[in-house]
Amino acid sequence: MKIESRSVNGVTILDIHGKITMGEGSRGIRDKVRESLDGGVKNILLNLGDVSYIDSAGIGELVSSFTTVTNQGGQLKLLKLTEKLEQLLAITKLTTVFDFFDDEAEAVGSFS
Amino acid sequence: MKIESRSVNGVTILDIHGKITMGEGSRGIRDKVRESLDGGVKNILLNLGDVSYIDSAGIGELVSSFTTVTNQGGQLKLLKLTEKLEQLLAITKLTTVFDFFDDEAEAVGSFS
Amino acid sequence: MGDEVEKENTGHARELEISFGSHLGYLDLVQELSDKISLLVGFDEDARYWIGLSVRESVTNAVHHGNELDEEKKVGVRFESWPDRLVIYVQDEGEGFEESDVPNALDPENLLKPSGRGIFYVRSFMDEVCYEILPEGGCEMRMEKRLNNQKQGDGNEN
Amino acid sequence: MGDEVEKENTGHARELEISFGSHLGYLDLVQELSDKISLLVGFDEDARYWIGLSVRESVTNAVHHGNELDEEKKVGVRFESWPDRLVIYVQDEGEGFEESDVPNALDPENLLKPSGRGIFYVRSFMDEVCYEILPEGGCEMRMEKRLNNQKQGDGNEN
Ligand SMILES: Nc1ncnc2c1ncn2[C@@H]1O[C@H](COP(=O)(O)OP(=O)(O)O)[C@@H](O)[C@H]1O
Ligand SMILES: Nc1ncnc2c1ncn2[C@@H]1O[C@H](COP(=O)(O)OP(=O)(O)O)[C@@H](O)[C@H]1O
Repeated sequence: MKIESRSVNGVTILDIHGKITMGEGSRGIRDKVRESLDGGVKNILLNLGDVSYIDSAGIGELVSSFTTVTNQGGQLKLLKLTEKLEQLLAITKLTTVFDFFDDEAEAVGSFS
Repeated sequence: MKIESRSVNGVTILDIHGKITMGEGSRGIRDKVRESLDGGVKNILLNLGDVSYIDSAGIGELVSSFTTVTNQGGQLKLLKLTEKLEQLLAITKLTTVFDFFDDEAEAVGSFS
Repeated sequence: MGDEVEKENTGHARELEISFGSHLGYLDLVQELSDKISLLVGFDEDARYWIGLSVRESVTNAVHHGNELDEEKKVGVRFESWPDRLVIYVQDEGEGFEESDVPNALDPENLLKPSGRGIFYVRSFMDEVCYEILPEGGCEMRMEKRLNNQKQGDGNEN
Repeated sequence: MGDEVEKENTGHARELEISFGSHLGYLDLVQELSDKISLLVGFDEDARYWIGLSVRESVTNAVHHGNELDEEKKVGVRFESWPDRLVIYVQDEGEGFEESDVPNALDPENLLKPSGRGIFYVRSFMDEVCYEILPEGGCEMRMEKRLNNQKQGDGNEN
């Protein structure tokens, strides 16, 4: 897994590449999110368009990033879910928890 | 494995695609060669440029095709060896047995 | 020469077994093996994906919870290919667990937990799942996926 | 979370074992497994190719000559990954054979034989090869490839 960070209109976008799995060191996302929060960022968008694989540990990582950000009064949203990832979120009722988007501009604009 | 047959200047070219291995039914070449001989063809060129993998059974198949054709007074030559295939032929001294070419026109022209 | 590579419809299973020291570095390998075998059985791409994920989750649990990442302890995975289904056993050397102790991943109080979804996914994607504590020690999970019933993880299983 | 997937240099082996009913349809699978494991050990592409071929030849022999394509009989392949080498064992349930009975593939009278090159290739590409008839029955081949000695099948080994 590789994470790149960029900023668009006050929203920090984390572009995540590769696998988010137990074996791949999924903690990276949580760490990067915390780093952004520490830097004063409140609005975070995880771009998952280039995620090649995710397992339940990876899903858990998204959830724990979400709660971390929410607890700090920020917002975490998701961009570009693959079909499989959306299915994994749906069957564990997480599509009701996460805001997610296909279009980056729309996602960025959605932050209040 | 898939074999296509075509004729160029009195030489029958067998274009071999895929794997020539124990598991893949390597006998196909021998059968196709015999078919050509039965049809009166004497000069056969095996185009191996699209062979993705070969094992010792496949090498054996090339050898037995060679002896079959030679015993019938014909000639069998090889076209477009991959680097690995050439190494396999070399270490079993079969590069001294087979005529082989990289260029099709040159190969076709070489038949007497 | 063995020109026949197709699986005969003889009505008995073809078996393949793999075992390795408890290390997460083997997960990709086992998942790829699962992909290859489910292809041989005849599952479509979607089914292969979910079977592979189920194997991955189960092996992760065996390595992680069962053997507690102790490389001296082995994980075994057995694939039984039948003409109409694939049965997969995942075995570890741990003490096992009570399935009834596993919290329901869909309960509101669990929805935002960072873990606890693995078995739930396996149950969603496979047709049958059960666990057994082995008399000789260790824990074995059995999961089955039927060929004519390639359900697409609709989450109605829990 | 297990963030460390690299093989530690602990000086002991990591083991992976696979076994299956004698069927040539598993050859690709075992060869791919070999590729993955030799990549983990650190072999370059060429070495991986020749190790894979050696595994393929050995498993073909185990299935074909050892178990005579009897699907009830198992072939076992064990990969022992060391920091500096890969050791592979291929086991069958056959009666074994005397290596000294195997004709030399390079003898002029064998040059045009349609078979008899498998073991020769294995010996060319691996650093050490030996066969053993097991006391409990069956035949086991052991082959070893060292990491710092990725020889490119130059045919000087026989
Ligand atoms: N092979 C196993 N051995 C022992 N306990 C297990 C095993 N597999 C699962 N468990 C138990 O079941 C729980 C739920 O597993 P799972 O749904 O995969 O979620 P997670 O692994 O994220 O906790 C685990 O936390 C563990 O307590
Ligand atoms: N696992 C085995 N069990 C019994 N005999 C074997 C085994 N492997 C090889 N042999 C014997 O050694 C011979 C040479 O094998 P090999 O060099 O691979 O060539 P081929 O398989 O083409 O005959 C075989 O013909 C067989 O008699």
